[in-house]
Formats: sequence, structure tokens, C-alpha cells
Amino acid sequence: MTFPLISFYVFAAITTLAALAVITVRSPVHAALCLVLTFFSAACTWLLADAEFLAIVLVLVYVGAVMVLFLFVVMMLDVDIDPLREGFIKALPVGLLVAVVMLVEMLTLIGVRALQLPAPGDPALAAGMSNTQWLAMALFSQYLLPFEIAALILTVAIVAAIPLTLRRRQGVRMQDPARQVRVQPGERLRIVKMVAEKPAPQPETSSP
Amino acid sequence: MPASHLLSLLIWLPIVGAIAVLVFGRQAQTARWLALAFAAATFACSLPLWTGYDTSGPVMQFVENLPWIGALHANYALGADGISVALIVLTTFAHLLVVIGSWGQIKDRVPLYMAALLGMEGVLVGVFAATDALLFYVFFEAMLIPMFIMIGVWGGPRRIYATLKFFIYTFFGSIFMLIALIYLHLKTGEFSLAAFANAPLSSKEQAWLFFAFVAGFAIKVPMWPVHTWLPDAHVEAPAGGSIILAAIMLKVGGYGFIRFSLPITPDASLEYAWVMIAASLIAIVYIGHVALVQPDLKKLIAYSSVAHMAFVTLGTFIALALVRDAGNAAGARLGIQGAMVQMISHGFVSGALFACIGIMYERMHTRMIKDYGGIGHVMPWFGAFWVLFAMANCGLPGTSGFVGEFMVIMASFQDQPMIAFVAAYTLIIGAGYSLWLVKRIIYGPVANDHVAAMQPLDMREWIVLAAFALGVLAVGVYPKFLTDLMEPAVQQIVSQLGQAKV
Amino acid sequence: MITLAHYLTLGAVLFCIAVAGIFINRKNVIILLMSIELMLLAVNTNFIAFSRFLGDVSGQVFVFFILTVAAAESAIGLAILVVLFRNRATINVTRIDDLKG
Amino acid sequence: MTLSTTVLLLIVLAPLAGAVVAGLFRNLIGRAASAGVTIVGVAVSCALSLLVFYQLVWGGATTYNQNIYTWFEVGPISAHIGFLVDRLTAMMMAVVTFVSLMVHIYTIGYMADDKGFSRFFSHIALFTFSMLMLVMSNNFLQLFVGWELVGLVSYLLIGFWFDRPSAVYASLKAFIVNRVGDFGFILGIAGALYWFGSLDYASVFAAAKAPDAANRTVEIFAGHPWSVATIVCLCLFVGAMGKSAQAPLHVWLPDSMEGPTPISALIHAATMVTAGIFMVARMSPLYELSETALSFVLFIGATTALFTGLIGIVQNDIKRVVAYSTLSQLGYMTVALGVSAYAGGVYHLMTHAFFKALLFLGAGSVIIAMHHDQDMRRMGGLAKYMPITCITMWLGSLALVAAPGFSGFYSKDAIIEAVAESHRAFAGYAWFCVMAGVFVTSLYSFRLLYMTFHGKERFVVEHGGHGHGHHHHEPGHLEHPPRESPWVVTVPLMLLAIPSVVIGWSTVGPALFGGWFGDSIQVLPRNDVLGELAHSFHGPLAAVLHGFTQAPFWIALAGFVVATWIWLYRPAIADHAAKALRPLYNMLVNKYWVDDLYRVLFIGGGQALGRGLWKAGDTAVIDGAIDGSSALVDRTAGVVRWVQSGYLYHYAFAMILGLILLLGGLWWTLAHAVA
Repeated sequence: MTFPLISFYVFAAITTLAALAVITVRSPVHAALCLVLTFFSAACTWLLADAEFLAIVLVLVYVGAVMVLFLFVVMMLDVDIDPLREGFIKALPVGLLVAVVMLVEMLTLIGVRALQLPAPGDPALAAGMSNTQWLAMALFSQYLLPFEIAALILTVAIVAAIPLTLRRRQGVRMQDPARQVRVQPGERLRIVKMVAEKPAPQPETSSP
Repeated sequence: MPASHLLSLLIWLPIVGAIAVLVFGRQAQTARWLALAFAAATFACSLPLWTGYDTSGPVMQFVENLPWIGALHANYALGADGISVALIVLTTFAHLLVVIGSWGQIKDRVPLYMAALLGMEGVLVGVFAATDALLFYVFFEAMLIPMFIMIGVWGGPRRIYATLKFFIYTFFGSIFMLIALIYLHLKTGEFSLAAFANAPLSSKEQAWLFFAFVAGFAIKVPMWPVHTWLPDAHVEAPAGGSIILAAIMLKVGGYGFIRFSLPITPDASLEYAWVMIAASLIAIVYIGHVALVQPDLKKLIAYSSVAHMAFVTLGTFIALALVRDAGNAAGARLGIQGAMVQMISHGFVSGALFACIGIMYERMHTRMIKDYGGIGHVMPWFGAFWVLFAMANCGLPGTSGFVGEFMVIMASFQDQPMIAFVAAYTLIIGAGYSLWLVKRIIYGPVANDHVAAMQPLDMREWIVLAAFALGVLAVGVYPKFLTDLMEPAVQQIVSQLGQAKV
Repeated sequence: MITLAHYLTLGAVLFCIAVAGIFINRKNVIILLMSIELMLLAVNTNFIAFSRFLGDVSGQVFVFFILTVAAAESAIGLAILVVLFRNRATINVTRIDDLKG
Repeated sequence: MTLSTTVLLLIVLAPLAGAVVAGLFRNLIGRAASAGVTIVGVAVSCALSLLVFYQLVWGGATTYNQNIYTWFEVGPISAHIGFLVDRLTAMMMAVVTFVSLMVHIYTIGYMADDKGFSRFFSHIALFTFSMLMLVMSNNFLQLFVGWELVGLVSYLLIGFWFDRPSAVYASLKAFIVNRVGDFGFILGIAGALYWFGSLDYASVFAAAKAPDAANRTVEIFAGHPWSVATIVCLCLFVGAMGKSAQAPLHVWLPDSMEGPTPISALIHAATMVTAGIFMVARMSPLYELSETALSFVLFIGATTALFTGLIGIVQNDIKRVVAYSTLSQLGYMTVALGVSAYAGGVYHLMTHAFFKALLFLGAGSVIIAMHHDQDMRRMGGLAKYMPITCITMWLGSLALVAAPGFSGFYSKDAIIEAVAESHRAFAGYAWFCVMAGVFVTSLYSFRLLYMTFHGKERFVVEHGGHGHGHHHHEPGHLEHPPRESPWVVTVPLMLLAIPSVVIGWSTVGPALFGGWFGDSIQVLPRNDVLGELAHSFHGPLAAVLHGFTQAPFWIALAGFVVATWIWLYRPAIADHAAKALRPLYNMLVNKYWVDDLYRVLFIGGGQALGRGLWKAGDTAVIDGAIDGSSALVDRTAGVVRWVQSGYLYHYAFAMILGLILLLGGLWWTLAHAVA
């Protein structure tokens, strides 16, 4: 029982428990916070696998950005929790059964016992560089195009999220420069044809 | 050779035109003029095809070949023999007339309509020009889209039913064709028609392929008993759509039989020729009688189209039986020539009849025969055109309708006089339904006030009908220009038919 | 000694928890989204482990991409959620059945 | 010396040019010019035809047989447009163009008030063109083209007054009955092309001369060898039966009288209806090969000759009497063909063309005088009002009943004697029919003359003062007394009367017995009945004297006496006879119920069949199957669509379940693979 192994067990246990909490706690806010914990401890297990860069990215991006976004949304929406919890108990046995069956299948299929292979030396160190450098070498040479595309996808996602949530409120007076530029003279001035003088009003023929 | 991109030009010019009409044709009038310009230009460009086809040269001319999908060995391969040339010129001719004829008939969403027409034109030319099976298939299916739009948007009250029936019916058939093409591709590794024709195939393979092709083409022709989509589609289609459908689209089926079934599966075609001949004969008699009692003008003409197209399949498969069973190559050539002339002729005649119905519908907004009567009094020119086209429809000598029927009857007599006997029944029943129709709508006293108020033909309608009449008479009086054009192709087909694959 | 099996087991456990989460929280879209994030985490863990134990950088590169796409996905997913809540005033999945055939 | 192609082309194209100009530009050039241009066209054609006739008969010109242009050419099979001009053709051309010219002139008077005046001229000129194409053809294809084109013009002209439903009905009937004939005709052509290898007359006839031509057989139904020549001849004759209105395809001709009278004279008496006779004569080399076919021809001709004549006796419409007489005379011509006396048939065709055109035009003249009333029961005593019409009609009728010396005598007498000479099957039956026919002919001809021109006036003249212009009158009431028709009407009558009387004198010898037709008509020696008759022929005058001693003359005389007695002196007898012989009378008035039978059987049956196939076949079975399969898909989809609940978590479950199944499947497979 080495130190890394003990650390791994600890972090793995925290991860698992936190994940269980995510799916069972009542309040979405708590669930989000548990998810943060899950991610954080998972990042620690990644560190144990010498994937420093990705572990940090997971913490920064997920814990720092995505989970905050979750929290933000959850707290912004005034969600009535009770109807959403309906059927929780009823579905619990089925959910557990499915999960357990799947877990057994997976572990058996993967042949976990057969994969007790010890870790070889750190490939990054073997290559004489840090993990971050090692990853960057691959990313900016062999995977440059996918990298660029990923960047594009992120940008598109940001741009798409804005119009999705953008709300045009009725009755708000705003300037629209595009329409101001597009305007045609005909829309501004209407010339009406009419006689120059009004005809004299007919004398009313009053009936007795 | 400078003219070698002519076929590409004929395919893409109208398609570019369609886009141009959509982009620039916001105003209905602009769209019309633009469409007319493109249709006229395409027609003008198709004339060199006809004049430039050298009947003493190789059979396939104006050949183009560019790699298209490298992994599949599919090529953008075009070429035209006499049959293709005739059909392409017919296509451009009919589209030009339809653009003119639809001038005032379509008032709603003109740019889209004109674009659909032009798109249709390009695709149809592509069908007739493709010498690569995959390219053919793409055009074959693309053809459905503009027609789907035309019937679905400008159609009559039951247009949704009709479009669905039309689309699913024809699509159903062509899926089998696609399977056959894929099979042939796996077998030969190519998509070129010439490779398919040379592929060695066992008789069992041929039988499967034959019926797959029949499923695709018989529905398109349409042959009895898969004809029922046609009357429904015609009834709901706008006049222009009907003209294109009857004059050009049905020809794709007959063309397919000649291009695919006969060269690729000659032995299976021979084995099952009797099925095709029997179906054709049934169509001639059965459909003739059904046409007789239709209360709806368009249905009547649609059914008569089915009966006339039966001559195309009859001539095609009689030729096969003749050359293989009796070694009668002369008779076989007569049969195929007859079938091809019948296709061209039917293009003129049915196109003209649907144009006439469109003109009547525009004035009366009814297609029921009983609402008409005595039109000859109020529209004398129109009456004369009607009588001419009705006579062509029943195969009067001197009109185009006669030539094909005559050749096919002559050819089928050589195979088996009883076949000719049944086929010649069209003389009687064709005259029956065509002229009885004339009697009810053109002749007799003026039926009602609406008929009395019908306006005589305007200049534009007159030009359309006169152009069709010219075509009908030209083919009828001097068919040699047509038969000479197609003779090398027919000769090649017949010589291919003579060789068994197994 | 940490072996590959440890990581894979952790991944499988996380994944199955996520599956169970989907089952038992089927009405709450937010928890559903969170479960999906958990699944992705499980997958990423596997990738990292394989990358480490096979000495191949591709696994880590993939994790990188998955993180990117998952971030994009959750951004869009949450945006949709907001719009959904604005229009329906609920995030109850049982009330969202417009796709019913 | 050979004939000039230019001249022949001019003969054909001059009427066509007239027709096109008058047809397409009639609004531009007006009525008079339309009539003028067509008359000029036909006159040119007539003059040149007579020139060709002269060149062939006296000028020593050889037979002309050339193609003008190729219609189509498919391998060894080619079809041409070309001319074959020999004496048979030349005679037909002369007759057609001459009668046509007369009719054109006559039309100016007859159609003077009709608004379709120009259209009518363009149609009859077109008819002249078509008929010339037919007779001048040198191949089967062009024959068929002309054959159908004359049918087309006949259709257009019968339905000329197309606001009359009866006329439109008659035109449709004529066309479709003719189409039944054409149905056989085209099969005959196909047979000739297949078995004799060509569409050209010359090649076909050459092939028919081959020694084994008569013995070639074909098994259309296995086990029944049929002679090829018989099939071809019978099929072709079906065409002739349609065009020449032989029973049972005769029904269209009486109805065709709905058309204007000039075309009744031109098309339905003198020219078009004789096309069938001409065709069979032209095909004589083929027909000589088949005894069976000729016997069939003989039987049909004899039946038509007698039984249609009988109907003529009970008709009251003046034109219908003449129409039935035409049917009967066409029967005579067919009989002549049936006994291989082709020259006799064609000769009767020629004389008949003149006198029957005369009779029709005369009837038309009477109809003009009676203000387009055609019922003979409202005529009588017209002789004093219209002497020229009366005299010419008498001359025509005498020719028709074969009074010795008149043209009809020579032709008809020859036919009767030829039948007597023949030993073919049905010759006895035919002899009875033609002899009885002589009596019948005499009866209806004189009945017509008496009812129209003699006896009591049965119309009422209302002397003017109403000022009603064209008010519709009671039948039989005239505004003013009938008067003789204008010169454009009477001149053609007189011009036609001349050949009706005299043409037999000079032509009978060469035409019937002198081998005048040369190679155009070929008769096997054993069938040559006219050759037999030639031995007893000693010139036209002797023939007349001989005629007085023969049975036909006395039979005709008996008819004359009976007709005179009944219709001139004792009109009541006719009614008594009609009452006494009620069933017979009914049968004749109803035309043996043939029309009614056809109406029920073919029109009703065809429509019922169509309706049945449409409703039961198309709608119920085919569309039923198609809509049924789509309904099946619809129903299946309706059942399985609950799967698509729309709930996200259902889809998620499905995915997870699928995943579990997949993993389980993989597990199972691996376990087995290891084991």
C-alpha cells in the first residue's frame, strides 16, 4: 500500500460519494455543489495519473466556469422542486438494478482482473519534457486542424447561446442603427394629392 | 471538337437560369421574361445538337467525361445518340412552349414556378444525356423534385394526395433500380453504361436485375397495372406541369427500357418479353375503354397517354422477340423505331392536348366534360386545333400519331399476327374516345352562357398551339428526318440485342 | 501500486452512477444534464488512464477535445434550458412531449 | 413517252393549295375568293387529269411509277410517297376531278347563304387532294394515308353543320365505323408487308406472281394452316367494307346524309365510297390468289345489293332514298369484284359516279326549292316548277335502272351477266340478289320520281305578306312557289347528265372487253368471266337490242309498271300494303334493327366495359391494393408510434437498455468464443 494508492482510494471514494450525492440530493443547488466536488476529486485522480495539464484544465474550466454556469442557471430559475421529485422512490430500485447490472457487465467485460498491469514510466518524462509540453507537441502538430475546429465550435456555441437567450422586450424604446441606415425617402414623407381649396360648404337645406 | 461541351451547357444553362429567376425575378414580369430568355436560349443551343449530329459518325457523340466520385469510379459522363438528341430537342422545345403558355395562367409565386420549370428542363436533359448510371440515377430522381413542387404548390384541391401518390409511387420503383445499379457496380466496379452492358451475367442475375429495372421504368412509363398515379397527378397538376409530365417525363421510362433493360439484361428481357407485351396489349384495350368513360378532360387524356405509351413498350419488346426468336433484324428495327417515334409524337400530341385543356381551364375553371359544348362556335381556331390534335391522338395519317403506331403494328404483325390484331384495336377505341370528346366539347350547340363568354385564343396561346401543330404535322408528313436521326442508335441496339449473354 | 484496473473501475462506477441518476431523476432536466457531465467525466477518466498506461498522447488529446465540446454542449444546453423555462415555466420533462409521434 | 412528274404533282397539289389558302386565310380573302381559289385549283387539276388521261389512252404514254420522296426508311423496309399512274388510275383521276369540279360549282349555289361557305370549299378541295393521293398511290402506305384522309374530310363534312347534334353524331359514327374497316385494312397491309416483303404495289404483285404464292400458309392458331393470300385479302376487304359501306359496316352511309348535299354527291356517292372498289380492283393480282376471299367478297356484295335496296323503298327522305340506292349499287360493284369481273366493277363505278352525282345534285336542287325540307311526302308535282331538274333526274334514274342505251345499262348488265357466268361459291345466291335488286332499284327510283315531280302537290304555298324573312315555317309550307334553281346548280346537272346518258356507248367495248385496263387489272384465265362475255359482245348498239330481250330489262320494266301504278295512280295502295305487311314494313323502316343492335352492343357495351374496368379494375383493385398498402403502413405506424412518447427520459432509457443489451450480447459472444 503505497502513498499514491492510498491517495487514489481516498479521492476515488470522494468522487464516488459525491457523484452519488449529485443524483440523490433534493436541491439542485446542492447537486451542483456536489458535482463540483466530484470534478475536483476526479481531477486529483487524474493528477495521480500524471495528467497534470488536463487535471488543472478540468478544475479551471469545469469547476471554475461550467459549474458556475450551472449554479447560476439553477439559482436564476425559480424552479419548483417538488413535482420534479415525484417518482424518485419508485424509480430508485429500477435505477439501482440497471446501474448494478451495467456495472457488473462492464467490469466483467473489461476484464479488470486481467488489467492489473503496473504503470510504465511516465511517457512525458521519457520524452524528456513535462506533461503539458508533451500534450502541446501533439496538439499543435498532428492535431492542429481538430484543435482549430474545436476552437470554432466553442465560438459558435458562445455565439449561439446569446441569441437563444436573448429576449426582445415589448415596449422598450431602442435605437436600431441598421434600420436608420436603411431608410428610404418614401417612408419618411407622404405626398397627398388634394384640391388646393376646400369647396364652400353647401348651404344646408333644412327641412321644416 | 468545339461543340463537345454542348450537353453540359444544355444541362446547366437552364439550372443557372432557375437560380437567376429566383434571385432576380422578384417581380412576376421580370421572372417571366428571364425564364423565357433562358428557355429560348436553351432551345437555341439544342438545335446545334440536332444539326450537328453526324449520322455517319460514331453512335455516341458530344461525349464528355470527367471524374466525379473517384472512390466509386462514377464519372460525369455525357453523350448523345440519335434517340437522346431527339428527346433532348423535344424537351427544350416543350419547355419553351410551356414558359410561353404559362405566362398568364400562373399568377401566384411566378418566380418559383418558372424556376421549377427551368430546373426541370436541365434535369431532364441530364437524364437523356447521362451515360453514367449513377449520374443518370441522380437526374432520374432529381426530376421528381420540381414536379413535386409544381403539383404541390399550384395544383388543384387534392394536390397533396396527388403529389404524395406521384412521388411515393415513382420513388418506390426507382429504389429497386438503385439496388440493381449498386449490384452492377459491385459486379463491374464501374458505373458506366457501356461496362454494364458488357458485364457477363447469369440468367438468374439477369432476371432479378430485369425486374428491378422494370419496377423503375414501368411505373414511369407508366405501364398497366402501375399506371394509376398518372391520372391523379395530371388532374391536380397545373397545365404546364401536365405538359411536361406527359410530353417528357413519361418518355424517361421508355428511354430507360432501351438504355438499361435491353442492353444489360437481354436474355431476361427476352424471357419475360411476353409479360411486357401482354401488359402493353392489356393497356391498349383496357385503358382505351377506361378512357372512353372518363367524365374529366384531363383524366381522359391521361388515360389515353397510358394507352399510347403502351405502344412504346410493345414496340421495344416486340423487337427483342423478333430479333432473337426469328432473327428478323429488319422487323426489330422497325419496332424500336416505331417505339421511339411514338415517344416523340406522344410528346407533341399529349403536350398539345394538355395545353388545350389548360387554355380551356383558364377560361372556365372546370375540367368536367359536361360543362363544355359548342366551343367551336366561340373559338373557331381553337376548335380547329382541337380537332387536329384529337385526330393526331387517334393516329390519323399525316399526323405524328400515325407513324409510330403504324411501325409498331407492322413490326408486331411479323412476330405474331394476333398481337397486331389486338394492338390495331387502338384505331377503333382511340378514335372512339378522342372524337367522342371532340363531339362533346367542340361540336354541338353552345352549351351554356359560360361557354358563350369564352374569349378567343390570344396571340400567345395561338403561338403555342401552332408550334405544337407544326411539330405534329412535320413528323407526320416527313418522319424520315426523325428516323434517319435515330437509325444508327437503333441499329446498334438491335445488334446488341442479337447477342445473348448466357 | 495504482493499476489500470483501478482507473477503469472508477470510470465504470462513475458511469453507472450517472446512468442511475438519469433513471431516478428523469423529471429534472438540470440533474439530467449533470448526469451527462458525470458520464463524460467517466469517459475522460478512462481516456487519461489508457493514455498513461499505454504511453500514448492521443488519449489526452481526446480528453482535451471532449472537454471543449462538453463545455460547448453545456453552454448550449443551459441556454436551451433557460429558453424552455421562459416559455413553459417549467423544466419538468414529463410536460415536454412535443416530439410525441 | 412518259408522263411528267411536274404535271402529276400539280394535279395533286393544286387542290391542296386551294384548300390551304381557303382554309387558313378565309377571313382575310373573303368568301368569293375562297370559292374562286379552290375552284381554280380543282379546275387545273381536272384539266391536267384529262390531259394525263388523253396521253395514256391516245398519246401512247407508258405507265408511270415513281417515288416522290421517302417517308421513312428503316433498314430494308422503306415507305415512300409516290405515284402509280396507269389507265385505271387515270380513269379514277378523271372521274374524281370532274365530279369534284361540278360539285364545286354547284356548291356556290347550294351553300350561298351558309356562314361556313369558305370552310366548306376548303374542305372539299382537301377532299379532292386526299382522294387523288389515294388513287394515284403506288404503295400501301400512301393508300392508307389517302384512305384515312378522305375519312377525315368525310368526318368534317358530315359534321359540317356542327351545331346540329344529329350531324355531329352521324360524323362520329361514320368515322368510327370506317375505323373498324381500317382496323382490318392496316392488318392487311401488315400482312402484305410481312409475307410479300414490301409496301410497294409493284414488288408485292411481283411476289404474288411467284408460283407458290397461292399455296403459302401460316398457322395463326396452332393446327389451323390458313392461306396467306386469303388472310391479306380478307383483311384488306374489311377496309373496303368500311369505306364502301358494305354490310354489316354499311350503317354510317345513310346517316352521312346529315351533311350538305354537294358532299353527299361527291363523297358519299361518286368518289370516296368507291375507294374500296378501286382498292380491290387495284389488288386484283392478290385477290386472284384466293378463291375464299373472292367468295366472301361476292357474298357480302350480293347481300348489300339486295337488302339495302329494299330499305330504299320505304324511305321518305329524298336523300336517304338516293343513299340506300348508293349502298345497293356499291353492292353491285362488289359483286362484280367477287366474280373476278374487276373491270365490270370499276366500269360501274365510273358510270355510277356520273349518274349518282347527278341524282344527288338533283335532289339537292329540289331541296333548295323546298327550303331545305327533304321529306318527299311534302313534295309532288314539282315537274312544272323545275323542268331542268326534273328532266336531268329522269335521265339519271333511267341510267340507274339500267334502261337500255343509258350508261348504267352497259355496266350493270355486264355485272349481271358476269355473275351468271361465274361458278364461284355463292354465285347462285348472288345471281338471285342482283336480279331481285333490279326490280327493287326500279321500284324505288320511280317512286322517288313520282313522289317528287309528279302527282298532286302536297305542299302549301303561303303567299307572302308575313314579312318574316327567315321565319321558321311549318313543314310543307312555303313562302313562295318552288322555282328552278340558279344556273350554278343547273349547269352541273346538265353537264353530268351528258355522261350519264352517253358515256357507255363509246367506252363499254374497250373498257369491259377490250383489255383497256391492261396490266392494271389482272385476272387468272380460269376466272375470266368478262373474257367469256366478250365472245357474245358485238358493239354497243347490238348490246342494246340484245338487252331488250333479256330478263333484267323485263324485270326493271315490271318495277316501273308497279311503281307507276302505285305511286302515280293509286297512292293509297302503298299505305294498305304497309299495313298488310306490318312486320316486313317495320323491319325495313328499322333497317333490320342493325343500328339498334350496334348501339346496344358496341356503344353501350364499350362504355359499360370501360366503366366496369375503371371502377372495378383501376379504382377497386389496383388503387385498392396501393391505397391498401399505404393504409397498412399507416395502421402499423399508428400502433408502434407509442414508442415515440416524446419524453426525453424514455429515449434515454431506450438508449441505456440498448447499451445493456449490447454489452450483454458482447459478453455472451465472448464467453462462447472462449469456450
